[in-house]
Amino acid sequence: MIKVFLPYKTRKLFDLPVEIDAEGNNLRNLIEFLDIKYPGLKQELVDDEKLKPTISAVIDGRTTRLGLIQKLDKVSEIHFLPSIAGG
Amino acid sequence: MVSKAKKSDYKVIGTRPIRHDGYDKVTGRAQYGADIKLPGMIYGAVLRSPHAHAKIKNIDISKAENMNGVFAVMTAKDLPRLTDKQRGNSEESGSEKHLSENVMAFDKVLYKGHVVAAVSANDVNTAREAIKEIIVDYEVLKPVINVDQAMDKDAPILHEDFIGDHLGKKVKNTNIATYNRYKIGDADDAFKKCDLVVEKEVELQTVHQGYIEPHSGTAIWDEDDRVKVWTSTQGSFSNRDSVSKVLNLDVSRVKVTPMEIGGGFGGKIPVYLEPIAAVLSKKSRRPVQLVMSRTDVFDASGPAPGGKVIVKIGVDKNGKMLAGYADIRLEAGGYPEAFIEAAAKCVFSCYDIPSMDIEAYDVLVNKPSSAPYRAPGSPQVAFATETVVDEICKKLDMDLIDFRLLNVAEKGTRTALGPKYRKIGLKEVLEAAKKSDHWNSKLEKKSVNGKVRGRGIASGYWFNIGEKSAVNLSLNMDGTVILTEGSTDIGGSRASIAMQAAEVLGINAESVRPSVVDTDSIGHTDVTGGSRTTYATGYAAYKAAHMLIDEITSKAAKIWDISEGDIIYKDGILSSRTDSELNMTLREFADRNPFGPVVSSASVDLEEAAGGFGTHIVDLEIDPETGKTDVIRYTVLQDVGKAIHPSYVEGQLQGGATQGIGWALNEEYFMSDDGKMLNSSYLDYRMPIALDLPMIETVLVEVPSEDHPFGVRGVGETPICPPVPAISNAVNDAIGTRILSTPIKASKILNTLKSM
Amino acid sequence: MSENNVRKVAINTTINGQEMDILVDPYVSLLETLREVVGMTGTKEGCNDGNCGACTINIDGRIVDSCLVLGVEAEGKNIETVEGMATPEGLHPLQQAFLEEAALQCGICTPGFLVSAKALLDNEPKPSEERIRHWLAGNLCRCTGYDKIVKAVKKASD
Amino acid sequence: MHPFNYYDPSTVEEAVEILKKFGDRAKCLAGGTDVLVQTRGERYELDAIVDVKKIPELTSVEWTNDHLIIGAATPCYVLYEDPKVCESFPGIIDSASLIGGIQIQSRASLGGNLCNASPSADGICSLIVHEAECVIAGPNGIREIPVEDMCVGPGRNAMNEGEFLVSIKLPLKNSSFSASYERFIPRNEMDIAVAAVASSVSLEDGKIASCRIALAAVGPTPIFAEEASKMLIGKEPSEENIKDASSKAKEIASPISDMRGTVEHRKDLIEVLTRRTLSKAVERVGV
Repeated sequence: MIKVFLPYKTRKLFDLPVEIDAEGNNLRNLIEFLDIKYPGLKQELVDDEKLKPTISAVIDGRTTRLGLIQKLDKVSEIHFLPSIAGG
Repeated sequence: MVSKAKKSDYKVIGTRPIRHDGYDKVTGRAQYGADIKLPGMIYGAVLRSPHAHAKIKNIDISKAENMNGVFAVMTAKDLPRLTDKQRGNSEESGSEKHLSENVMAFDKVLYKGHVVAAVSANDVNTAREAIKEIIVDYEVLKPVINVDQAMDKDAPILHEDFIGDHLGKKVKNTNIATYNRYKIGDADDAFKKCDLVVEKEVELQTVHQGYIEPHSGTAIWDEDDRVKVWTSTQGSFSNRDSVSKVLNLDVSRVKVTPMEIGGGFGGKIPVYLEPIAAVLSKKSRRPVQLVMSRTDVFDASGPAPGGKVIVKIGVDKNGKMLAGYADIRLEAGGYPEAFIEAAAKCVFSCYDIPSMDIEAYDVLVNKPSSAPYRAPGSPQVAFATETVVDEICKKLDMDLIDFRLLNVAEKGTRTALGPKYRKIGLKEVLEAAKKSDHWNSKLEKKSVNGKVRGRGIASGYWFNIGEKSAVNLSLNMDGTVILTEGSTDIGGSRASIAMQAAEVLGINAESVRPSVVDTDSIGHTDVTGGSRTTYATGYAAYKAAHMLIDEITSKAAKIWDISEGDIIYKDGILSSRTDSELNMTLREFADRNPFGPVVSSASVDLEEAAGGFGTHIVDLEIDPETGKTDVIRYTVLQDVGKAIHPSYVEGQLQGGATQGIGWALNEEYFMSDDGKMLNSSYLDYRMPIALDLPMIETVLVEVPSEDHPFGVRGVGETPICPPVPAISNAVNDAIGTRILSTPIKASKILNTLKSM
Repeated sequence: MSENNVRKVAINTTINGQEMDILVDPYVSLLETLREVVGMTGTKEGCNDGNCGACTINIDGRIVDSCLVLGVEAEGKNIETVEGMATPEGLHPLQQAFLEEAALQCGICTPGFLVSAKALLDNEPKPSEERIRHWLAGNLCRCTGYDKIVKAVKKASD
Repeated sequence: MHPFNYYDPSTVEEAVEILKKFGDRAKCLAGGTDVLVQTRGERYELDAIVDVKKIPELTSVEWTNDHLIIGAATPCYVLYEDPKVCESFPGIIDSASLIGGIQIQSRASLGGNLCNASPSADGICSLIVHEAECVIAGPNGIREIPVEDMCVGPGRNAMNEGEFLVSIKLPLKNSSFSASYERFIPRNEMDIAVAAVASSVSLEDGKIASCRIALAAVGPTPIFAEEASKMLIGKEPSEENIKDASSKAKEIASPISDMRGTVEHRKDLIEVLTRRTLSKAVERVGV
């Protein structure tokens, strides 16, 4: 099981706790897993089969650049965050 | 300049060679945005709205079109209407519709200076005379010019058609583009357990990046619908993407050639004039150049969000932080994006706080659409947080550095947005501050001339993004190496990137020749921003250099007819493990090599790296009769990971600190009630001059990043975060009260002194 | 707008030691004349109202903001710009010092600083830090915080 | 910008002819540090710019038995690089050496500063406290007016169409006289005065025999604070007396609030700067 932390607003929308458990061998399957558990959750994170440009997935402290095809083995926590850059 | 760097066995990294592009820049030969002159080129000018908020009812261009010397006149009718599809990554965030409306208004102007039409003519003055003949019929609306006005329930609405996102709920008729919240633990409950809770509200006026080179755009629209753009930009690829979106062309139809860039600090990421130059070129069938005036730059580019920030921190009796709360309201300007996520990420970034609750509002106001400015969002929140920290130390009578060390964020600390830090160096920075000569030299509170003095300290943070970079290398016959890259060079990055390749190749920095090339000549490279360039493009150079060595050894193996495994490549010399007779220099190899050109090409798409933390110490002197403040001593300490070229790292620290000093003391958009900036010149927008500053001492603390082979951390943005609170804290130390709104100008200080 | 027949004016001037005849509109600045007529773009425009010093040039031994001089005023004058500082023998000591001290980041203000600083050292070979800061007060730099610029000028004066 | 022609007359008479011909569509060019910015900023539209720097009297510095005559277009640096002027008129030098930066001082002139008639002008108050006279040429020949009568409103001077400023006459003073000018700006250079004061005094056996105080940026024009000045005459230059005159100056100041300063701050500054400039002037006389 992987601990998943969703943005506060997504948690509010789906009335979820701070952390939820999920599984999947890659990010796509993990999100599918969540979408089955919480129907509609996928469209908060995914846009035409890509991770939304405004969302970044941080896997054990590292922001993946691979998006949905990111493999997940021996992963303990995943955070979905708004993506940010600088000046 | 003391460098706290440990002795390293690097040969190139950590040295201070002359930057490769330096000669062109000290001789006036370097070509910046407005310096490009194309055969048959004509000039453009734009008509800007005199109103901060108005509907465009009609535009009559007939008179201008018929003037002598005028080639073409354009309005937004000449641009495609775009959808509100969200765009790429966050440097180019926002919808395509907003991107194009900000280039030229369609039905509504949202800030004074918003472009409504443009003209091309045979010379600049004719173009400027012609725009005066364009008649625009406006329906003037009441503007909102700060977050309070904009969030008022009866506020005039900037975008009738826009749908705001308030915690995921779609909301119409709002000036709050986004309301978001971030929670770690249970802050409400944690505050109840605190022995001391301190809350402060700060207010910041809008400020500008202030780069000395105004925006420009030069373009040719070829008959085969290919657009060539020459411009001064922080990202030729993001510029290409934006131009192609606004013109509704495939990216492959746009080629951007980056000119030298005369400062950006984030403000040269958006596009303003390039698409207009392109359309005018299409209509005129000539190359067209447009350049902003300084007033245009202030009125209609940048700026950095003003706004209000409330921070509340609770501690136990020993000073351990238990809870943090923040309310962040920042001005996006006419279109969304006030960097509230970054602000939320940075507000408690220096501390280990178990429970955090952060609310953030991205607020639309009738000011120019804000652009990133060096660590966007972070200085605003650092002002509030570091003020609260200073106040807690006073109340608990704790040492300002010891308190920070007690609560310092380090590897494993959970951040406000959730993920835990990897290796970071704030602890080392604070320890260096404690040992620094500045901190240990006593400050006389009164000076001979009756002025009062104060000392302040503050910390700040900025992360460094990774993203895409590409680098090509090729070996010259003389054993030197050509490096081509796509990162526009604002402050010495050609050198810092070339030095990383040189280090790997074991040759000196001068033997690697870097050039920044156009978008047809290199792989996609993201903007020079987010403190990413030396980290990410440097990483690509590191990879490409290793690939080049592989090429060299495999070809050398064939020359010597031995196995690749037998070849040793070190310090630019090839030799054989087995046969001591076999030796050749890179130059000899390049000269002998019969197996075709030796080239390599590498690209990266890096994750965000653990960022950089800084702590600043400032001494200032206040004239109690006039309120005038002078900075008399300033020290910047920062974890720079590994300084590739220490001189340019110091330069980033000094420059960032100076911008922060200007922000703290004098810089502001002084707005009229009807939303016009009244001080849109360098005379009245008071940036620091040479006479306003002491030498800026720097201490480079080197805690190598785990995310880069040489331990590079982004250094460019962090230094603008601590100055505002450091100076505000120093003012409090000098006169015994806090002034919690920027700029902390003489009139405010004098009023405060009189009211005491 | 009154009708006003404006004619270009022929002037004779010397730029970086080279005498030349040029034709200028009487209302354009010397800055625009240098950049657009003579084709020397080393002198930069930062504000066009005399508040940034990026367009600093030297006329008959005095530094001025070329945006606040008319092109026609160059008649008979001896003008020096950044392009005239280096010689076939190499860079001017100030240019060399700016490179060695990393006194430039983006470099857009550098030509103005170099021309200003040269005029200072031509008259005062050993200026104090305070004097250097005072002399350069009319030149804005947004990148460096001036620290390394002041050090470079000091270095060139040693 | 509306295109204009350039004229560079070599005599006063020629200049008057051109100015008469073009009326309010012509302006004189001295240093250009104001007129070119204003023309570009389209504060007015010109058909002719009249460069007066080629008229000898306009750029000469001449000593007569009882006056120093400064050509109206004489650049600031000519004054502060002239040891004799520095020694005799330190108050004037205070002003000449802080208008703009070095680049501006190569071009800007006290005459131009005066004609531009800005309420915050750095040169005008000093001229007022030196009892300077303006020498004005026009269609009806030469006339002279006291400098305090030159400014009639923000950016408006007392000259009629066809007239222009030829020179400024400073009466020579003996060693019992001195003056001082100080302004407040948020930066340390390159700023417009938020408030400024010039003061002059002459001392006779320990008492103030004459005194003039002038205030800048606290009214539509630079102000000759006559009442405040009179208060000190016949009095000792003591701290209290200077303080009284300073609070009087503060009363006289009638500033507005704008982007450069507030009413309150400006009034406070006038009091401080009056005190400082008076003390400095007294100190410079050196008794």
